Amino acid sequence: MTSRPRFATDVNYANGTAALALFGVLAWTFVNADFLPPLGFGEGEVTRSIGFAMFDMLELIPDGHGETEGFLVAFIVIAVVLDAALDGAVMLARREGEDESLVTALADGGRRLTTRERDGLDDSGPAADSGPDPAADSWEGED
Amino acid sequence: MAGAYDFVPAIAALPLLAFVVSLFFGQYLPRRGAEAGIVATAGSLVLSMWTALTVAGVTGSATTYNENLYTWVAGLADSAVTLRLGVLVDPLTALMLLIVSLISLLVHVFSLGYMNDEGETGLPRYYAGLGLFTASMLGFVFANNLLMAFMFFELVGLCSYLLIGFWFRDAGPPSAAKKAFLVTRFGDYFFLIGVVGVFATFGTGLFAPIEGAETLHSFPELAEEAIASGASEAGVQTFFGLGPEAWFTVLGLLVLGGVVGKSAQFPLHTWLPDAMEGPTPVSALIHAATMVAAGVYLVARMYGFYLLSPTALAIIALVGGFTALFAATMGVVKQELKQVLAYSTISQYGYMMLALGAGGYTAAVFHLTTHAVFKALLFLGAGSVIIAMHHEENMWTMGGLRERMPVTYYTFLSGSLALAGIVPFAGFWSKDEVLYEALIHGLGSEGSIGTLLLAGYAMGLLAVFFTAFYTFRMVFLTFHGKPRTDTARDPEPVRWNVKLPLAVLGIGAATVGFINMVPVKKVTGAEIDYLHKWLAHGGIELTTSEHYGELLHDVAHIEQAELGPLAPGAVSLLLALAGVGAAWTLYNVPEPEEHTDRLGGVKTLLMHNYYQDEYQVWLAQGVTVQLARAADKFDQGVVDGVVNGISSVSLFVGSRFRRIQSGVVVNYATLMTLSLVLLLLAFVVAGGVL
Amino acid sequence: MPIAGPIEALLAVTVVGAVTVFLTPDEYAAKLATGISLVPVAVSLWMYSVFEAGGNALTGGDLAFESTLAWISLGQYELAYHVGLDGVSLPLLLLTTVLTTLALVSSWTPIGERESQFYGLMLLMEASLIGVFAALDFLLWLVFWEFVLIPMYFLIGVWGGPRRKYAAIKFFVYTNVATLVMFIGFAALIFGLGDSISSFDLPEIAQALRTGGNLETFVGIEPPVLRLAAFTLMFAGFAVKVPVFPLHTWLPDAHVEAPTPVSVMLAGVLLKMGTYALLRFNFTMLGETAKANAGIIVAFGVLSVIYGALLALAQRDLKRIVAYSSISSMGYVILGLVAFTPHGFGGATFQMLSHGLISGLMFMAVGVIYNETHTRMVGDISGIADRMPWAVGVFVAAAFGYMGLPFMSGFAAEYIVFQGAFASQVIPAAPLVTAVTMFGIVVVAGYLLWAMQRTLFGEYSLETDYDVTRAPVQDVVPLVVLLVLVIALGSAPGLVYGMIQDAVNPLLYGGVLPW
Amino acid sequence: MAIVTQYYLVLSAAVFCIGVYGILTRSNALMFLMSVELLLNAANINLVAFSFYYGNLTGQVFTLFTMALAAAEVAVGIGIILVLYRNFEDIDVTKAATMRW
Repeated sequence: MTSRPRFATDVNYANGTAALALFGVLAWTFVNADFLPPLGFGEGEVTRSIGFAMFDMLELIPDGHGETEGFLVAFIVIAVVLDAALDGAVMLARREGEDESLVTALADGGRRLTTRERDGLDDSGPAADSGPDPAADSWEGED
Repeated sequence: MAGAYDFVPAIAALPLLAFVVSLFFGQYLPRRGAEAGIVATAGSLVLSMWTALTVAGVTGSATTYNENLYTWVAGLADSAVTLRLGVLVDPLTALMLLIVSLISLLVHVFSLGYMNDEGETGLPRYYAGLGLFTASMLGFVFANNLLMAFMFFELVGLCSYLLIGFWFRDAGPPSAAKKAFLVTRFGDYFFLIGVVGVFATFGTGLFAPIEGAETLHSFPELAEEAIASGASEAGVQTFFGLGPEAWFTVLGLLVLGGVVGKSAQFPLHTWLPDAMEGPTPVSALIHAATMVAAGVYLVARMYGFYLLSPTALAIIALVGGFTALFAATMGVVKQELKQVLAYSTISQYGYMMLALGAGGYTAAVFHLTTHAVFKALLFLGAGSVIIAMHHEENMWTMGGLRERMPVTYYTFLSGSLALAGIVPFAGFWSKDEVLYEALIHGLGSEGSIGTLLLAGYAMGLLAVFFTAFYTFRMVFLTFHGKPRTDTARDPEPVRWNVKLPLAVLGIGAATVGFINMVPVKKVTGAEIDYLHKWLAHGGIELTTSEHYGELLHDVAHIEQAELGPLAPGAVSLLLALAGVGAAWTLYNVPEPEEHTDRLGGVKTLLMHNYYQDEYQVWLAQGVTVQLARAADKFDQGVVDGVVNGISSVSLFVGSRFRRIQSGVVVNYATLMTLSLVLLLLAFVVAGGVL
Repeated sequence: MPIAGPIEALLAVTVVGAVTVFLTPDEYAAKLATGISLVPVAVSLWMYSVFEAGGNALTGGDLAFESTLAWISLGQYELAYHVGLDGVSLPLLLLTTVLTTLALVSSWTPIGERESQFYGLMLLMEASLIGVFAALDFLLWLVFWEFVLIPMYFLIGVWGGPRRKYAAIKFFVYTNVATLVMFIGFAALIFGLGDSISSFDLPEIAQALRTGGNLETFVGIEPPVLRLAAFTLMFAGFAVKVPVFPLHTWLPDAHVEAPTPVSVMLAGVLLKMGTYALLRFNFTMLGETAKANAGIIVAFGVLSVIYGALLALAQRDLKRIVAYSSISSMGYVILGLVAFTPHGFGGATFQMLSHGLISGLMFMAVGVIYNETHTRMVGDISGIADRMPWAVGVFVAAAFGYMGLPFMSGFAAEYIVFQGAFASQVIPAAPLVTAVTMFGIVVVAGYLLWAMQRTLFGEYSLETDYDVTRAPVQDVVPLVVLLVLVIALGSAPGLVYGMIQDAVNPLLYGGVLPW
Repeated sequence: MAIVTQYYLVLSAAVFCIGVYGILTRSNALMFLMSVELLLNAANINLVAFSFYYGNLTGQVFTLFTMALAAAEVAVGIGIILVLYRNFEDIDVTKAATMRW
C-alpha cells in the first residue's frame, strides 16, 4: 500500500480557460493603466511602524510612514475569530454521537471506523490509505 | 277630502296584497288563495268604477289626475334626470282600468271552476301569480311616465312567465314560458333603449304634463315644440346629429320594439301560440285580454309622440295590417281550440295596430275594449269546453257539444259572432271602424304614407274573411255535428263559477259595441258615439283624441277622405258573412272532414307557421349558441391559453434554468469567473477604454 | 383626532374575532363566528344611520368616521394610518359586513372540516376588506388590498373542489402580478409628483393630480406620457380584479373550485375591490386621461358585457354560468364609470352594490341546490322545483333579479348606468355603444332561463345518488335576507343612491378640474 | 527606482488567476483550499503594492490580518473537508451536490 504523488487526471481544462480569460482581461487592463510613481515609505523601518500601528501606538510612527489609524480592536477581534475558527474546525471534525475525545478525530482523519477498529480489535491499526470501508453507509451523491 | 284619485294606487296595491296573502298564506285558506284574489280584484273593480265616474265628472269636479308620487332615483346634479313614479288618470286610463279589473275578477272566479274544482296542486302559487299580474298590469295602466310603464311592463312579463310555466313538471310549459319571456325580452330590449333615449332626449318621460306651481312638461309636448321651433328651443337633446323628426322616429320605433314583442306582432308573435301551454284562465286574462293589450295601450298612451312621425305611423300600420292577415291565415288550419284563439288574438291586435298607425286612435281603443271582452269570453268558453273534455283540446275529438253545454255554446257563439264581425255584435262595430279609419286616411293622404295605409287596409280587409272562416270552423267543429269521441258524448258538467263569467262576458260581447256606433251616428245623426266623446274630453288637453286629430292633420299630414261609412262597412260585413258561409258549407255537417289537405303545400307552410319558429330557433340555437360555443373555445383556448402559456413558459424556463444550480462548486466558480470577465469587459467598453 | 372610531372597532372586532375563532374547537366555530360577525353588521348599520358626510373622500369632501395616526416616515413622505368613509365606501362597507354574515350562515351546511380555521379566515378576510374600503393612505390601503389574497388563497386552496390547488395558485399569482403592475403605475405617479406631495395620503395625491400642473418629468418621461402610462398600468392591474376581458380567466376557475360561501365573497365583494379602486384611482385621479381614452376603455367594458354573457351561454356548470355572468355584469360598471356623467358614476357604484347582493344571492342559491344534489351540472338535474319549492322559488327570483327585473336592485343599477352612459359626452357614439351593451340583458335572460328550465323544471330526475329534500332553514334564510335587500334596494334606490350621488358628483363638478 | 505598480498588479493577477485556475480545474477539496490561499495572497500582494504606492501603512497591516484570517479559514476549511469526507466518503467537491434544488 504505497502511495506516491501522481499527476491529476481529472483536470477540467475547459473551465480553466475561464481563469485564463480572466487573467487576460486583468493583465490587459493593468498593463494599460496609468500610474504615478509610487510614493514609497522614505526613512524608517516599516515593520516597526506596523507593530506600532497594531497596538495603537501611533505617536511612535515616523512622519514619513503616512497617516495610519490604530488597529488594536481589529487585532483583538481577529484573535478571537481565529480562536473561534479553531474551535469550529475541531467541532466540525468531531464525529457526532461517538467518542468525544479530540484525539480520535485527529488520529483517524475523520474517517468512519469499522466496528472492529472502534472496538480496538484491529491489530493493524488505522491505515491512512485504506479505501472506504465496505461496511460504511454509501453517501454517494445522487445525480 | 280624499277623492277617488287618492285611491288609484290602491287599485294596484290590492291585488299586490292578494299576491302576498296567496303566496304565504294561500295553503291555509279553504280555496287556496282564490279568496284573496277575488276580494282584491273586486275591490279594484269598485275603485276603478269610482275612478271612471270621477273622470266622467259624476263624483267629482276634477276629470283628470296626474301626479308624481314617489321619487325612485333622484338625480342630484344638473344633467342627471330624476326618475319618478306617478299616477296619470285620464279617460283612457279609466277605461283600461275598468277592463283589466273586470276581466281579472271574472278570471279569478272562473279559476275556481277551472283550477280548484279540477283538483290542481300549487294553487297558492297560481293565485299569487294572478294577483301579481293584476297588480302590475294595473300599475302599468296608470303609470304616468315611460319608465314606470316599462317597469310594470317587465313585471307583467315575469307574471306571464310564471303562469305559463305553472305546470312546471311537464316538459312543454317551462319551455313555452322561457320562449315567451325571451321573445318579449328581445322586444323589450329595444323598448328599454327607447326609454333611456327618451329620458336622455327630453329629460322626462311624462306622458302628460303636470300642472302645478312649476309645470312639468311631458315628452310628447316637448317633441311637438321641438318640431315646431327646433330642438334647442325646446331644450331637447337629439343624438347623432339627427333632426328632431328623424330622431323622434328612431325613438318611436325603438319603443315600438317592446310593443311588437308584447302585443305579439310580426315578427315577434311566435311566443303567443306556445304560451297556450299555460292554464286557460291565464290565457284568457294575460294572453288575450290584458297583457297583450299592453303594447297597444302603450302606443295609445304616448300617441301624441307617434303622431309626430308619419314614418313610424306607417310602419305601425303596415306591421298591424300584415300581422292581422298573416296570423289569420295560420288560424285557419289549427286543430286545437286554444291555438286557433291564439292566432286570432295576434290577428286582432294587428287590427289595433293598423288603427293606431292609420290615425284611428279611438278606433284602436274601441277595438281594444271589445276585443278584451269577446276574446276573454272565447278563452273562458274554450276553458269550459276543455273542462268538459277532460283537458283534451283537439277540436277533431269534439263535436256536438251544443246540446250538452248550452250556456257555454251560446256565450261562445256570441263571442264568435263578435270576433267574426257580424252585425250587431261588438266586433263588428270596432273592426269596421278600424278598417274605415284606415281606408279614409289612406285615401286622403298623399304620397307613400297613403299607399302604405291602403296596403294595410287591404290586408286587414282580407283578414276579415279568414277571421270569420276560422272562427266558425272552430264553432262548428266544437259544438255542431255529431260527437266524435266518447268524451264529447258525455262531457263533464261545469259549475256556476264557470258559467257566471261566461254569461257576463257573453252579454258584454253582444252589447259592448253599442258604446260607439259611428256608422249609425253618421247615418242618423244621433249622438251615440260615446267612446269618441269619452276620449275627446278630459282636463289634460294633450292626451285627448281631439288633440290627436289636430296633430294627425298638422304634423303627420294624414288627411281624411270624404267617404261615407256605409259602403266600407258593407264590404267588410259581406266578407265576414262569406267567411261564415264558407265555414258553414265545409264544416257544419254531421261528420266534417279535414279539408286542409286540399291546400297541399300551403297546408304544410301554414301548419309550420310559415317557419317563423324555425328561423327564430335557428337564430337562437344555430347562431347565438354556436357563437357562444366558439367564444368558449376561444376563451379556453386563446385567452386562458395565453395565461396558462405564460405560466408554463415560466415553469419551463425555471425547470431549465435551475439546472445551472448543479450543486457542483466548480461550476458555480466557473460561472462567477466568466461573469466577472464579462462584467469587466463591459466596464471596459462602457468606460470608453476600448 | 380620536383614534378609536367605529372603523377601528370594526377592524378590531373582526381581527380579534378571527383569532378567537381560530382557537375555538370546531364544533362551536360556526356559531361563534356568525355571532361575532353580527357585531360589524350592527356597527356598520349604525354608521349608516348616523352617516353625515358630503362630497368625495379624495376631492376634499367631508369624511365620516375619519381618523389619522402617524405611522412611518419615509424620506420626504409621512405615512399615516388614515381611514374614513364617504358615500362611495360606506355602501360597500355595508355590503361587506352584511354579506360576510350571510356567507357565514350559508357555510354551516357545506363546510364540515377544519371549521375553526375556515371561519377564522372568513373573518380575517372581512377585516381586510373593511380596511380596503376604509383606508385613505396608499400604503395602508395596499397592505389591506394584498392581505385579502391570503385568506382567499387558503379558503380556495383548502376547502375547494378537486382542482382547488390550480385555482388557488392561479388566483393568487394572477391577482398578485396585477397588483405589481398597478403598483408600478402608481409609484411612477408618486415619483412624477416629486416634491409636490409630502405623504402617500390618497386625498393629497388625488388633489395634486387633479390640479394637473404638479406632475414633473420622471426619468425622461414627459407628464402626459407619464399620466397615460400610469393610467394604463393601473387600469390593467385593477382590471384583473374586476375582471375585465381579457384578464378574466382566473375568475371562473376560482369560482368553480371555491366552496359556496367563498364564491359569495369572491363575487360579492372581492370583484368590487377592482371597480372601487378604478373609481378611486383611475377615474378620480386621472380623470382627464380616462376621458381622453374613453373609446378604448368603453370597448373593454362592452366586450366584457357581451363576451361574458356569450360565455355564460356556453357553460353547463351552474357556478360557471354565474361566474361568467359576473364578468358581464361588471362590464356595466366600466361603462358607467367611463361615461363621466352623474348617473354614470352613481349607477356604476350602485351596480357594485347591487351586483354584490345579487351575485351573492345567485351563488348561494346554486350552493343550496348543490348541497342537496351534489352536482351543479345542467343536465344532471331536472325538476327539483318539485322537491325544494322554496329554495327554487328564491332561485327563480334571484335569476330574475340578475336579468334586471324592475323593482329589484339589478334593474335600478343597470338602468341608471344606461341612463348615464346614453347621454355621455365622453364616450364616442355613446347612444350606440350603450345600446350594444344593453344587449347583454337579452343574453343574460337567455342563459338563465335555459338553465332554470333544464334544472328546476320538468320531470324530477337526478344523476347523483342523493335524496333531495327541502333545503334546511339555515340555507334558505340568507337567501331570503338577500332577496329582501335586493328588492328593497330596487324599489328604493334612494336608500343609498343619495349618498353615492353626493360622493361622485364632486368628481364631475366640484374640485379643480383641468378640463 | 522603484518597481512600477503595474508589475505588482500583473503579478497579483497572475497569482489570483492561478488560484482560480486551480479551483476551476480540480475537484479535490484540498486543492481547493490551497487555491483559495493563492487567491488570498494575490489580494495581499495588491494590498502591499498599494500601501507602497500611497505611502500608507494600513495596507500592510491589513495584509497581516488577512494572513491571520487565512489561517482561520484553513482551520475551518479543513474541518469542512473532514465532514465532507465523512459524509461522502470522498473529498471530491463535485460529488457533494445534494443541496441543490
